[in-house]
Amino acid sequence: MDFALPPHVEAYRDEIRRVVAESVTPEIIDRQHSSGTFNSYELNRAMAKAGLLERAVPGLGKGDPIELWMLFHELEKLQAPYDSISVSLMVAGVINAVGTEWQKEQVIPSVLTGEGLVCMGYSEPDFGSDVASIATRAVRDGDEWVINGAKMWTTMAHEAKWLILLTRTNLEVPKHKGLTMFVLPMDTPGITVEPVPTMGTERTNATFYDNVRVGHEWVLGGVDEGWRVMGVALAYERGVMGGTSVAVPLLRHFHEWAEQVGLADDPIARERMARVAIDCEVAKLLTQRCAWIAATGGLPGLEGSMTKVFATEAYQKASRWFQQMAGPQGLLQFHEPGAAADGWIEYDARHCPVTTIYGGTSEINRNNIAERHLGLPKARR
Amino acid sequence: MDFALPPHVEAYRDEIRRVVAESVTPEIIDRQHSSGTFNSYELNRAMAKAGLLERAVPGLGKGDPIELWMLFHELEKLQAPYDSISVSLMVAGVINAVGTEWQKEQVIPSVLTGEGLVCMGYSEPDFGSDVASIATRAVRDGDEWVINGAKMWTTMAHEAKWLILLTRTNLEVPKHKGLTMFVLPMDTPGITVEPVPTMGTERTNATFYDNVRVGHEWVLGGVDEGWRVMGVALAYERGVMGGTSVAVPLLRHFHEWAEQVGLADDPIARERMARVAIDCEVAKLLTQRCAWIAATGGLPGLEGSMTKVFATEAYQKASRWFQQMAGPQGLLQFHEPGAAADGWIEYDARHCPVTTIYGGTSEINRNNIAERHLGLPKARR
Amino acid sequence: WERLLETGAPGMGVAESRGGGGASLSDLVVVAEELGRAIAPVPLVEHMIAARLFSEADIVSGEAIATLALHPTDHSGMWRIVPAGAVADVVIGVDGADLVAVRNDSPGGGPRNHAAAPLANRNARVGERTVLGSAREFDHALAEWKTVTAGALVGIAAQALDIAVDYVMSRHQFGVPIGSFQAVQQGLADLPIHIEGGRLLTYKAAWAGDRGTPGFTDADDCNVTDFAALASMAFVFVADAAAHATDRSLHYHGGYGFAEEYDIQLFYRRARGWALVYDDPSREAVRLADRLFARSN
Amino acid sequence: WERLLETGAPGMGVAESRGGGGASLSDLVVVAEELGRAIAPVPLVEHMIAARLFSEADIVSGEAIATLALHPTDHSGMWRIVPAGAVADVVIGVDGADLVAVRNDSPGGGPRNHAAAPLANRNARVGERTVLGSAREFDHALAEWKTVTAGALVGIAAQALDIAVDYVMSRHQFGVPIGSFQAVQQGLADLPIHIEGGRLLTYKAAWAGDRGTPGFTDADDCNVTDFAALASMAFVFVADAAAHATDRSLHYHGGYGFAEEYDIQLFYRRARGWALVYDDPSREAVRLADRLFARSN
Repeated sequence: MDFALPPHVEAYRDEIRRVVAESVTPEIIDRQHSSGTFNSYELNRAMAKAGLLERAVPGLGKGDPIELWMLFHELEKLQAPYDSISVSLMVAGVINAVGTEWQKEQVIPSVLTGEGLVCMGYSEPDFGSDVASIATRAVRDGDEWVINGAKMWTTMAHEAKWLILLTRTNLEVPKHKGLTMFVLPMDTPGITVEPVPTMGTERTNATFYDNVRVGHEWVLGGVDEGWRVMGVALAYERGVMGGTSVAVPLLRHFHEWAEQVGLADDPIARERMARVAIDCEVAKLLTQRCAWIAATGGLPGLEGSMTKVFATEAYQKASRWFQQMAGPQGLLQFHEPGAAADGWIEYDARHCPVTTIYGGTSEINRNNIAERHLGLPKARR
Repeated sequence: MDFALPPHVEAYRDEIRRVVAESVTPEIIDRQHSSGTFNSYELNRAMAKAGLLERAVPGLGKGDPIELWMLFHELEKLQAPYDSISVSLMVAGVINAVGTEWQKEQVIPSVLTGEGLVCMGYSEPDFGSDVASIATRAVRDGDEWVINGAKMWTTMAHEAKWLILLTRTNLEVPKHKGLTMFVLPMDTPGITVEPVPTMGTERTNATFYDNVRVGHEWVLGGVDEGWRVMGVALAYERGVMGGTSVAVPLLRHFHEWAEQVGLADDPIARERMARVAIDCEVAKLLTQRCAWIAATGGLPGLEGSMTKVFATEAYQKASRWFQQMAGPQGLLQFHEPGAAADGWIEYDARHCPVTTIYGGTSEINRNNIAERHLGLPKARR
Repeated sequence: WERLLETGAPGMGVAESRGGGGASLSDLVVVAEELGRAIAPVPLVEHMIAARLFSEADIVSGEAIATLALHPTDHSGMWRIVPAGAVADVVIGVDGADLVAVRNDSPGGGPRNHAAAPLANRNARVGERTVLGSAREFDHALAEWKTVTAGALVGIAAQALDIAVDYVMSRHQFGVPIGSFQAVQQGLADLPIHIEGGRLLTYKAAWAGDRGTPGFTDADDCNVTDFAALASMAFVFVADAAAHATDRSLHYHGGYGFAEEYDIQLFYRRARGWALVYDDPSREAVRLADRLFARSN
Repeated sequence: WERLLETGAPGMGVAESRGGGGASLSDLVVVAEELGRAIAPVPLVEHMIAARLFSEADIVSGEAIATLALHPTDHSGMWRIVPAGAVADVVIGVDGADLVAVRNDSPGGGPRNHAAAPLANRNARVGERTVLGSAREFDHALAEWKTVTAGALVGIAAQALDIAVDYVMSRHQFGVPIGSFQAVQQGLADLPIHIEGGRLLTYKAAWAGDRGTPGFTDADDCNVTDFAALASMAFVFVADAAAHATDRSLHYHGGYGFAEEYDIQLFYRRARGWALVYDDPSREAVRLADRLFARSN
């Protein structure tokens, strides 16, 4: 097994670092946290201009899938506001995989400019982990569909140009066989967006669909094929599209601050920093494995579940350790005098819990691993 | 809440210490580990002679139930071989609670001499956690019962004078309603005992019942009442009858050894010793609570489950920490030159895993707590 | 705070001879647990203990708010990150070799923080200063603070568990309450063990404090009745238990746990904030080791 | 051991020019994983690495058993608790400032121990002594040992998981396989994550060792390619993973896990024994910190 980066990936990485250094200012990071909108058009456009984005759409074939991993690994380490461009590129990949040529023409170039962001409407107020039971209805009316319902956790709906929307189209079949995915413009009449502030700073939304009419050409991946389309999206999401390197900047922040305040020589702190470094390395390797699988044509769904569970729980452990070791200073928020790591330690303590929820809870991922990897019977939940 | 010991309990404790100091020699402890039989008649007789045992039968009313807790807390801290006398006293308590006068006369005085030990036959090769499904049959034949079947984990069957045996007597009713408990002499014809050596040194047994005939007078607590009888026994067992102070001598051994070899000043070792000390204190308080409940006439079943889960898992954590910190020396067994704490660290690493199995696995106890204490629905296991 | 004034809670822990309610430390722990259950954003824990140290009439009545600086002043005479520092009229703490009470203007605000608590830095050398004793005399107050804070954290944890149980019973997924899934049940089943164990430990610490006689620190024999050691034990154990309980309760809320309209995220944040304003439980455990296990060097 | 001789495994890691198999460290890791799966009581890990250091013909062929003393001699010139010390003809280790190979009579037995492994103390100053270099040159062999041991521990953990899955599928309680209970499933689901993550980490350490060029130790950027650091990481992570996997597998066996007739208890004991014969993973983590994070004092 060769763990060395190929030269073209190293060059790609250096290019990412250059673009981030030029486009992500401290003001942009502050704006992200004050607005709750984890997106920077400055960064998106700069990446688009440098040609980084088109190489990072999964399956598009413009770049090595390893580059996709490298992109989000680097953006995350540098704490660039990458969340919405990540989702957008992932959806572009799904559209590339299952969409029509017309859909590809509509959406993919728009995403690749860095301007046309995409948001996801899967979960509903009553259906989170049990997404197969969602109730938002799409009813055919000639060449059109009429959609009614409500979605929850539609992050970036207030900025996005596009939406992918999971709907129920067939009541006659088992739940997960009656779902259809749509991709549609967010400015379609009948969609309203209400903000949902969260303790992790990030703003998300509830979205409502009131007689939203879209043409049949916006059906993504076929009628009643929504479950399969979501599977493709989840395999991308849990693998290499970010979220698995998030403990790295936390370690860096803690380490630098601990050096400043003289805590870095404490043996308990040293043991914990080393253990976090190990976890970061393992999370990186598990992510890299997903990229390798994708690079050889596979869909790393199960490996992505394993990576997500490990990386997010390791991040939570690191956050708990570091906030505790920072003591009172670990309570102070961004830019408050005396705040540990200028507030990053406090921020991560508020942010980290959500990571074992979104994109599939740890329990759901463990169920997947138990059933599909270990071959245990479907859980008597 | 008054955490001070009443004077009569302090006096009782001092008496226990005196008896143990006089009767438990290093040779006896060595014999326990070389033979795998965790019993000392020398200790049992000395306790009987000092009048300690009759005060320690739950519900017998000769002593404050607090004394019962104190007895096993002290015996366990002193690492006296108390396992079989504990089971025997517990069963004496069950017989006192649900047995006939004749049964009490047969068994209790025998136990109180320290000679008449009792073993328990609940589990079977195919039924452990699911003890309600046991298959050993007892069939009525006039004034007698004929018992056929096999039991597993019948610890002390090779030494015991008495046996309590859970059997199936009714196939027409739901599983747990068709069980009957017997108490019977181990020398009843038809019982055979086969040793089962374990990694924790302690010897246990498989026992076989081949047309064992006993009179109806040996039915304990009524026909088809076996589930209720077992509930009484479990409430005693999980509460105050030992097993919850086992990390205390481990901490003492590690601490003393760490002082000798210069490890006791290591901050990581100090943090862990302090955390183990806290866990020991909490385990003691949870146990003491069970004793208080018993002292006021209650049956601390649920509280016993909580105590057992906490104390045994804390013990396992302590054992893992201390064996790891002892490094290579934590691998050496009793009396080997250089062995950490003369081998106790290694012994506990082999012994501790069984503690979250016997007397109800941690999973079963957590189910109890979830259903009966938190009021959650019967688990969809 | 106004409603608390009417109850007499601010001065309840002060001796009756000094105009207070004559309540024991054990009583304060019970009050603190209720406070924690309500995650009440009032500086009652600090005030109740401060009032026992410095029983001026307006403090006993609660008209003036008093608090404790949990750490000594820095080189510039400032107490850093004082709980209730943003609102207190009087701060009691260690400045050099002395235990002092300083009365000066409260800043009214302080740094934004995890628990949205009224923390602030306070100057120990400006305003009306009363020397209460030597710095070492603060140790007892600090043990009282750890004990009563442990009580408050037990309350946070217990309420977070109740909220979790309500939520998992009402939230349905896959056609059943999520509280019927064994994965959820097993995760929740640990919480009452830690909460009830932590409560007993806190009660025992308060009992030792009320008793007022020297106790044992013989951990090798599981014989610990020393107030400072028990207070430290309670702080470490309950701080971790409350952090864990609120983390699990938040987690079983799924996405809703993060929405600001749900209270559980406040429990999560205050469980951390009310403990860490003093220190890392691990560091406290190392200090506890110094009390339980003599150092050989 | 005799059967291993035929396969050439003992000298497989020795350069072909010195009569060996020319295998890379990565190859040795693969062999070690199989060894761990079989919890084979043969001193192959130590021998394979010792043979790379001291390639005398009878060692390369495996006719003489060589091993590594993982810690320097004590004041009396004894290597304590040497793995395979009870059976080895040659011991390689640090004695004072030197890295030496010592050939003397193996004691044939040693202290009873957790893993029932052939541990023994060995004298570094009796018998035929060859100085191989300075003490520092042992560091590379030690990193090789950590890496290959991590491979063996991955094997133990992976096999323990397979055994657990088989057991929970065949063992029925409450009328169903216990593997259908979510509590069991969630507990087992962590194991493959740690095993596969640990395997990747071990492979990366071996890759770094085979590469032989200096690497990075920049943990702040998650850029670690230094052999010694990766070997240390693999040892810490996999030692804990194997301890946990064997503990869970044992636990899900219920009482049967403890019965000596079931193999799982051997996996439990060897997972601990094969790692701790070197040291506590926590202490190794502190040493790793010295490599990753410069000390400021």
